[in-house]
Amino acid sequence: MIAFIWSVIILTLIATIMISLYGISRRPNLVKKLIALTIFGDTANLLVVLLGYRLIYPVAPPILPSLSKEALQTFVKTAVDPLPQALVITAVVIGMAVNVLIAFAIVQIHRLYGTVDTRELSKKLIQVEGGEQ
Amino acid sequence: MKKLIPITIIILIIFGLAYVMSGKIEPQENVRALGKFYLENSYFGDYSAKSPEVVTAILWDYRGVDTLFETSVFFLAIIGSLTLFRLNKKQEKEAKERIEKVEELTLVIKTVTKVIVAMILAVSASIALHGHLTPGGGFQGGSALAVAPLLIIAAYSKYALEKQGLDKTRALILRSIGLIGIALIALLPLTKGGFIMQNQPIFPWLGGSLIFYNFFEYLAVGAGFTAVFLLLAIPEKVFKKILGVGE
Amino acid sequence: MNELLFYIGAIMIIIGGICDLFGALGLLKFPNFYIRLHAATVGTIGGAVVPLFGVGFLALGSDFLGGMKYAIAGASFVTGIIVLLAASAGAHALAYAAHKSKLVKWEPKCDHLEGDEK
Amino acid sequence: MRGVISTAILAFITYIIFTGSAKPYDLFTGLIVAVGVGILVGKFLVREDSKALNPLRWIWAVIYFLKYMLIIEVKTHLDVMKRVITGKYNAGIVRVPINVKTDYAKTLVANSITNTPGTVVVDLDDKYLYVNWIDVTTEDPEACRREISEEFEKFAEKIFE
Repeated sequence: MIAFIWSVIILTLIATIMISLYGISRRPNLVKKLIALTIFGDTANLLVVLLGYRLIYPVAPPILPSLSKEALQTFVKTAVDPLPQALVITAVVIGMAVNVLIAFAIVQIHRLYGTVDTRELSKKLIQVEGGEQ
Repeated sequence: MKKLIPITIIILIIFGLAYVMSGKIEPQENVRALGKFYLENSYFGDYSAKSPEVVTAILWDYRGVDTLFETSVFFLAIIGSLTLFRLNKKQEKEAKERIEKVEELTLVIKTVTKVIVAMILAVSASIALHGHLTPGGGFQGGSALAVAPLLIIAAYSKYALEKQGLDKTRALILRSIGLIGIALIALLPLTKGGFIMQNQPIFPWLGGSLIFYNFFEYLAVGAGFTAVFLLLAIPEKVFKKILGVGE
Repeated sequence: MNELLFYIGAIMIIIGGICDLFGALGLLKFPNFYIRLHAATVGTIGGAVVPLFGVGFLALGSDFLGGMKYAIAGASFVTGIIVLLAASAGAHALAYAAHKSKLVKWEPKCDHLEGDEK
Repeated sequence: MRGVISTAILAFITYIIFTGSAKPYDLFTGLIVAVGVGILVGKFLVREDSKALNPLRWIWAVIYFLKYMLIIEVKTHLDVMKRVITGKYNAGIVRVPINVKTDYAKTLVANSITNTPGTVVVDLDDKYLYVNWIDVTTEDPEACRREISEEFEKFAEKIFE
């Protein structure tokens, strides 16, 4: 039963990644593309954190409860894996940086061309290039 | 109704595959060897980082150089955004002047904003300064801190914030102070024969120099976001006039 | 005492789930923005503030968390109070903006604000 | 230096509750942060320190909070849930006179009205609140006041005036 729930969670996350990939590639609106990209990043991070989880009871966060050698024994037996969490913090920060940059680019595109639809944008870009020649 | 069909198919596929898979995979019950090494060594072992919070220990000590470059990526992104919206001195002055009467929100929202800003400042400082004891740390605290100027921009206006002395230049100066602080503390262990970004037991009961990393990162992230928000808050009308794009 | 706190917290979280369900139903069922706003209030107060307080009580009643239980409880209480203050201001701002922009078409029984603005 | 002390106390209490421990380190950093927050935003928050530090007002605030969460919210939540099931509504925007004068008292009344499902404050000026009410039973301002905001105003006067 636990293995079943575990695989349902993993498969759900993979399905979410597929849906967000569809959103990135097939939606014409740039803002919707950005939203899909955010969902993609967050789901990937959740998947990585899930790999560090331990399916035991009780499970503890990776913080020493008290500063004694006896506490360390039970701590190592119950705590979750800290490495994926540390990596995910790095990934979250970099994902946020990328999002800020993309959001600024989209705002600037909207100010310059008045649209965020890729189809209309390509038409306008062709017009601009034609005007310069 | 039309949307329900693909959703049903996806759910059926997930449960079917999970039923097939469940006999074959083992749920994660043990930590990997590297994770166990970090858990055992973070405070007591031979390779101690002197921090009871294992994630922070990995972040600022074991894999400190990772974090250093992550911070630099983040600030390169902010610099990139500032470059996209670059204004020269005259244009910046123009953007700072009120063009017309700015419409502000109602009394209720303004009063609530005041109280919430005071609470958010306290909460974000708590998140940042306890990064070596509880989940959280510099980046999380800084993100929470950046909510305060964002709320003020939304409820009053960008001009109110600039009138009180927090404009883009000051925010960038604060950010630079934070970055320089991180760099100095990262180089400090080299003078004592350690490796770069090693945790120093300056104040042993505070988890060493972790608290300084967290504090400077808090300052840098909060101020960097504030600069970004101040740029985003320039009204579109003003910006179009500056860029020379037609109405 | 711990048991009592634990059960109070669990019941509050369940209440929060029920309120969220009703809020979502209301958002789907009601016809226009102003009436949907009332359903959204059910989702923010009953569906966010009450379960946050519930998490606080539940953490206070769970001994296996050790020293962390006060941190978890305190964080959820402070977050609950901030949400309690901010949610009402947010709903008010939405209603104010919608009425100002006159984008929503509806047939109210009476609209004194529009009469007074003219 | 008006408002620094009361804002610092608010920030200090928030800090300690959020941290969830009272070791010397927490108290020390909390004190520094609280004083910093007080100097930064204190002058915008509080007009009279003596009013903000009056314990009687705080007791009334606690009593009001308990009564609000336990009785008033429960009643209105049940009412709106019933409406979600039946789908009946009779909405409109009514004028409600308001008697309290200070900013905080007005905010408390308006927030209390908005936080109860079924009523949302749309706009306010010096004399009136404009309330979007899900079930308009009367259009007379005084009767509306009795239905919607009388109880909140009573407490707001005790707490903030």
